[in-house]
Amino acid sequence: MSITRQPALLGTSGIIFLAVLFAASVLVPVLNLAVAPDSAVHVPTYVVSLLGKYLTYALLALSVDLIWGYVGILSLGQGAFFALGGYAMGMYLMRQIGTRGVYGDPVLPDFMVFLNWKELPWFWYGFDWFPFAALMVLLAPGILALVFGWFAFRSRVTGVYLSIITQAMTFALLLAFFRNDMGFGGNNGLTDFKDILGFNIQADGTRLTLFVLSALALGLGYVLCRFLVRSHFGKVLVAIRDAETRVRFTGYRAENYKLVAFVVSAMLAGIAGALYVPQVGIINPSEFSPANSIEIIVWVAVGGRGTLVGAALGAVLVNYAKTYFTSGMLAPYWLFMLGGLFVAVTLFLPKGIVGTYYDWREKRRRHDDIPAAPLAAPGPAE
Amino acid sequence: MLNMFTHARRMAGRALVGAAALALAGGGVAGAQETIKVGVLHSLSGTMAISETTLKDTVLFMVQEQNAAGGVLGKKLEAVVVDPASNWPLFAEKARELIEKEKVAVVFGCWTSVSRKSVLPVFKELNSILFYPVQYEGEESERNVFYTGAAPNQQAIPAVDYLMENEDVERWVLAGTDYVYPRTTNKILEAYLKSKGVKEEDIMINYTPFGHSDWQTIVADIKKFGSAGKKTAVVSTINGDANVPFYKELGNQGIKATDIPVVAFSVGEEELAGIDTKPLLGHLAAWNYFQSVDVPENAAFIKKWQAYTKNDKRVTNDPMEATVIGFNMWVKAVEKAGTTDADAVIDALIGVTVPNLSGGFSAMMPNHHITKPVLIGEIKEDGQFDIVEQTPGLIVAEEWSPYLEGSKDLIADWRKPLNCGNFNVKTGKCGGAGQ
Amino acid sequence: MTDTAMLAPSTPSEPAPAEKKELTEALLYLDAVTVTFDGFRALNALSFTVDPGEMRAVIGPNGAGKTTMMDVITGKTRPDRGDVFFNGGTTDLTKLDETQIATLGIGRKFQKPTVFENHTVLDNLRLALKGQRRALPNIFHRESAAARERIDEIFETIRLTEHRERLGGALSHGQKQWLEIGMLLAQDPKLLLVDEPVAGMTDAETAQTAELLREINANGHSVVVVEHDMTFVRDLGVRVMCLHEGSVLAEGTLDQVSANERVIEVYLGR
Amino acid sequence: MTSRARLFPSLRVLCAALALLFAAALVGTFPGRAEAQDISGALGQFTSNKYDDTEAALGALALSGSPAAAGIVSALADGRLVFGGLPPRVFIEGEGGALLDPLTMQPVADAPPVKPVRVNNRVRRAIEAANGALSLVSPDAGKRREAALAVGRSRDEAALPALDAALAKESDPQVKSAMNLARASILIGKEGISPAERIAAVELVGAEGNQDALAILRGVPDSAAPEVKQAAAQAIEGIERNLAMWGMAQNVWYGLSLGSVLLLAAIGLAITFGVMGVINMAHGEMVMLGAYTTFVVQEVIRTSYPGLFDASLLIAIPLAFLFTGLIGVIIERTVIRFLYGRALETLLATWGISLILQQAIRTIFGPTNREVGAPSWMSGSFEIGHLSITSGRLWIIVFALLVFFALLATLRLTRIGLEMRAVTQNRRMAASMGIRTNWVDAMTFGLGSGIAGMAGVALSQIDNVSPNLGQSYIIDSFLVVVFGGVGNLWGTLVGAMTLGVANKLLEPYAGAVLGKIALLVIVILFIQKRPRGLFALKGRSIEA
Repeated sequence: MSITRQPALLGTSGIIFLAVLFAASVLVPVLNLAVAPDSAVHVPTYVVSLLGKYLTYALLALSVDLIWGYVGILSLGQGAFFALGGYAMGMYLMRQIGTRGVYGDPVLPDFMVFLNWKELPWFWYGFDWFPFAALMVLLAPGILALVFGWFAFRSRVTGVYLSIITQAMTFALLLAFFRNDMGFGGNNGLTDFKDILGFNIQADGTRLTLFVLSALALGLGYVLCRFLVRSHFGKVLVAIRDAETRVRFTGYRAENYKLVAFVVSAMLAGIAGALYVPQVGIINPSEFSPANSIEIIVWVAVGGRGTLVGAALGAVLVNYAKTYFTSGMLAPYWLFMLGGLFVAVTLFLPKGIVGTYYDWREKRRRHDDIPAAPLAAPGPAE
Repeated sequence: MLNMFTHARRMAGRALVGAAALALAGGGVAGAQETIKVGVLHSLSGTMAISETTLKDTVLFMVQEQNAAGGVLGKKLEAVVVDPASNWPLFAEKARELIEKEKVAVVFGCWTSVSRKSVLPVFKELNSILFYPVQYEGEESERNVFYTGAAPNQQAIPAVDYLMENEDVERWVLAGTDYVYPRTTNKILEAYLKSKGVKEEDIMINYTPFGHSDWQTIVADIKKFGSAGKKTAVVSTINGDANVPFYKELGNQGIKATDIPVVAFSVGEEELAGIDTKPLLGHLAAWNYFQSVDVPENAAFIKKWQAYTKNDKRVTNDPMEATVIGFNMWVKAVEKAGTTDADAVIDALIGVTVPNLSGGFSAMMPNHHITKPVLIGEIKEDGQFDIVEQTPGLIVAEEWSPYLEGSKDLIADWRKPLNCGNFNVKTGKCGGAGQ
Repeated sequence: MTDTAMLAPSTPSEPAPAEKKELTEALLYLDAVTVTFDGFRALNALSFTVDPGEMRAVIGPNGAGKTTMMDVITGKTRPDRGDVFFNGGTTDLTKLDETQIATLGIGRKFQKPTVFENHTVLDNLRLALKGQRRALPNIFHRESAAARERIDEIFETIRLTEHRERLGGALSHGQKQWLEIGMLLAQDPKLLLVDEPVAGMTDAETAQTAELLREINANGHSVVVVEHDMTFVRDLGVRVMCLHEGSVLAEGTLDQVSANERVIEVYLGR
Repeated sequence: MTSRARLFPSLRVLCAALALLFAAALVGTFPGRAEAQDISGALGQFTSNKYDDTEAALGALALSGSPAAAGIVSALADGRLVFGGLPPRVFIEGEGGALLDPLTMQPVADAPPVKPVRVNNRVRRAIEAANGALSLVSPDAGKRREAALAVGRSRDEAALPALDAALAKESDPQVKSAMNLARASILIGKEGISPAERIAAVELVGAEGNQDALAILRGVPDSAAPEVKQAAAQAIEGIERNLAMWGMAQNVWYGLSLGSVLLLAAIGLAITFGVMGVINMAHGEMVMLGAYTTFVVQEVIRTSYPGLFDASLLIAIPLAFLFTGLIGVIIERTVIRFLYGRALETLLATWGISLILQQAIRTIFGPTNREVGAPSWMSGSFEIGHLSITSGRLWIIVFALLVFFALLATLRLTRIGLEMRAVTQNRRMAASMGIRTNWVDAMTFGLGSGIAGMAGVALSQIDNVSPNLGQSYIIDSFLVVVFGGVGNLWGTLVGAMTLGVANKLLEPYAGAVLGKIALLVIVILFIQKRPRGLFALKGRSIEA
């Protein structure tokens, strides 16, 4: 695996990745603003917000890869952290609407008004102040991950058991957020945002800024993950993934290492969610649905588990395919393709696109070496 | 299903081009304008496909009919179908794609309120037109949206009146799925019932999650609630998927319509097609259209529809009628305005009147909602409805319910000079409470 | 977080006066340890002690409880009954978990060699090397010169210097065994528990391993070796203990033990 | 009184009929033998096809005592009463659509085009009432009893004399008690009767101890004497206490029934996931396929062999097992077998498969729900004490347990079962002993899928038959298996039942949603305590 082999902080693939990101965050704005709309290379605004969405997904995938690829924690609840971050941002954006809601209530969001809520629930306080909301974007997922992980890892819930209870967690949250009594807008979620930090959320400028911010967040997120997995800490993580008992007998508190990774990953997911919401303009409980979380796993698997770059790549590819196939007459068939893709990848590219490429490169570099053992995570048998 | 593909194939070429044009380098303008593009934004996969697919077919059918009749403004119509896959953010994305990339003149789409809420900002920003064909909770009137489904006062309240007068109901169970439409409708009904002197303890409100499948406890509670000596009825705003297990449980626990009638607002011919209706005999539904409406217009429509779908069992339902009305209104408005330009059409639409399928006419009112008759039907063995009551006249939609605290002072009028969707008659200002 | 806690010696339950001397002198002290799995008695009132600096070989038929014994000592399995004390009775191992016991200075090599397959040999040793074990500090941990030297020494000892850049998973079976022993050394434990170190080794390798262990023991580490290979045990030339049905059958020099009737009967065979 | 009359509009009919019966009873003759009055007027009213007129006509019919009345009423009940022609006349539609004269029941010549007389709930109630009235004197004891109960529910004083008359003639003890009860129910609300009489009535009704009794007892007028009120209050209190206990039992029953559904959904997974370690996300779709098999079977039966409908499920069960089993084998051979030892990757592949299967069904059968009917022996409900048990649910519980023990037996007793356990415990060893492990794998996965298919047959009775059917069960199924302990069938049984009952005991207090959430949290916490589930397999710790 490259993880233990790359000498520099960024491997070649990492550098390419960041370069592409940078290029995109420069070119897209230019092509959107400076180029005439009828020109062939013009990037229309909807493509900008589309790309922005992909980038947040990529960051989300990155967060999954950190714990799945390097610690072997297959979280089927990552969507929950993403959604929590999203809701934190959404609540801020709701408060920014102010009197521009259809009922013109200065404080209460519309959905509270027509459900005859009299005053703002306590947990909405402070969200009109951006720094607080931003803090919540990190804390809400972070604390959930901390509590959940502390219980789960301390009592050594591993493998598929962990996956199932993470799924139960996100499912419980799904049900909770669907309840209108919860005060998060129920099924309609939070929507009809007006502006963010005073900028009109629909203005092209804002969209581009959000796009660039997403690119930046993805870049930084990548560097952070790289740094983590290459540190001594990261080596322990991989060690835990491959032989947890060995790690314990070597004197490491595996649960603490897992916990740190889990919380960091949750926060990354939260940031992704926070950037996602203003770009798609809505956050609703379906983001918590277990199916979403599974799909994230698939992105990572497609791109290549345990390669970071692959995760991001997979997220963008799968979602582009989704956009592509859900239009026109292919629409009725796109689920076949998506499903087929998953099967094909697990069968023929078990290490994903990037992972396979690394293996191929390894083979060429070192003939004497047998390829590294597959990254099989612990199954229910153990 | 299949015919849908055969039909879709006609536009396969363009659709593919369109899809390819999304290739990020491309970006790009959709080609020649000798056709007028009509966007179709209904889920073809995921949980909502169950209801929305029919509406997609309906629009394709109407487009074909219109083209056969010579198109609009001498141009052929071209339907552009996308699949938002029951995924709300995807709705917004696809709406943007239709308007910005495909340059459609109008979009017919959405079923759930959340999907509508999700696309709203897009339509406002890009100033395009959405026709929304499903009965909904009201509390909304947007310049770019035309609501051809029923507002609560065009469905719920007449149904309750019918039960009071004809079934002498004194005790009410308001059972709904926990989302905005049932919540709002039940709030309105609760206020309405109380205004009619129904006592607090004679109203039972119950909410269940989406796709709730185990109804044993709740149905038993309803049974108990109904055995208090007063005639009891259930007003059901239960959402599509949960209905089948609900009615099956009613049947199992032997609750007959003669004991405790259930009147539903989201159960139509399509839904009944999936249920064994024998146990449901006599339970009611309130709509603005039933397939069993016995007028020549309807008969003709059903005939053409079944011919189009090559399926003589294929049912029609209320949202279909709403779609048809909306489509015809749009065509008429475009011809009136002589252009497909959004602003012109939006202005032209108000006041447009087209025949509905229940033998009358529906008009687009200044609040962007339409006038409708209200029909009450009892379920028959064959899964059709026996229309037991029809409001004599047409009912105008109350987009802002007078029974809700927040909206009792609001009105919508998109004509000049008011040109406002939430005008507050108290403060005389546009924009809700407007401090 | 718990590191500080684990260093504080937990007070042992007051043992009987008769044993006291033995207890306080012993590095490892097991008394009447019993472990049962759904009725099956893996350990049956097992009692023995290991003195500081001692090397002890443990033999016995399969299912005699050798591995279970190690599980109990290393905190992987909790005994149903009995005491397990470390450091002259100062620490009650039954109250600690694997990590704490490992940090106390008990290293274990598994029957099936377990090294970190996706790490280089070098990284395997780095991870094992005695030092910072806490999560957050290790994010910014830098390797000291001293550490590098120590690792080089170990490489010398375990004869894997030229393999340092290879993946652990790429090593041969025997090399893995040595790497694992090397990792034990890196932990610098007071007591090494070595489970079947020469399984699947050539005679040459076996001899080298015996050599290696004696060396380790010479440097003041106590060692407990579980092994079937009699020649190997003979090479070690240390006190031998034979387990049978979860308790000690015989103890003494290899000759004494292998002369024991019962041992011959249940284990060596005639 | 007035309010009650408004309550039961159809009572106008009932009272009329009863009054007449009373009159008849006095002269000792029965309407049947009385001179049949002219009912042509009543018949005429039917032709206006307005609900009010229809109801009035019913009243007139019941009064007329014409021998034809009963026939006409029942014809109306099942939609065989038709009208047409100029001037409009009423006919009864006989066998093969032949139009009969309602009076003579003779086929009429020159039959005009006709359409049925429309019926709504109100008219239906009127029909029931009329039938009730007509059958208070019916020769069939069952009918008389029904009628008595109907009268009792109506609690209409006008019915008293007729009731007394009928009582005087009644011989059958059951019917007698029913009539007495009816009489008491009426007396309780009647003005101006002696407290003693009323108290007696209260006690009689109170003894019933069910919901209806409660409703009746609450009807004691405020004018009643204090001691009466007190007696009623006591009775009510007693009944409520009693019912509360039964309510608890009822909830447990609901829980078991929900548990059996969970068990059905999960048991197949207990094989594919629990035994084989495949994280089978397509499991739900196997259930869905089973349900669709049932649909297809019923379609065939409806079109070709209507007589077999009641047997449709019995036919569907083996077919569903074989079909989904086959699909399972195909999936195992083409995908799963390449993924053994990569448990978490099976999750991805099977997830893909589930998407494909869903969309395939959507393409073939359309996205809308499909109708699966309930055979007669599965519909309706009955009472044990105050416990109401719906036969459909009962059968599902029975079926679930049957499947469970059948599976248990298969694994314990049959050769294939032995081989399955051998392979899952030690593949290489099994292989070396000449077991065709590939074949066994395929069979095991097929078995698991097949069972899921059978579950689908049962679930088609209580849930949507739609492409999304599987999705709604997959999460619960995994929870059940994990909660019970992977690889342990008994664990799955206990797990399913525990979760089911817990859910139903929570629901009344927390409500459906919060109850479910609470349950999920409980399971999560439980897994912390026992990371390997309820029935964890202990053993000498092996190296991970």
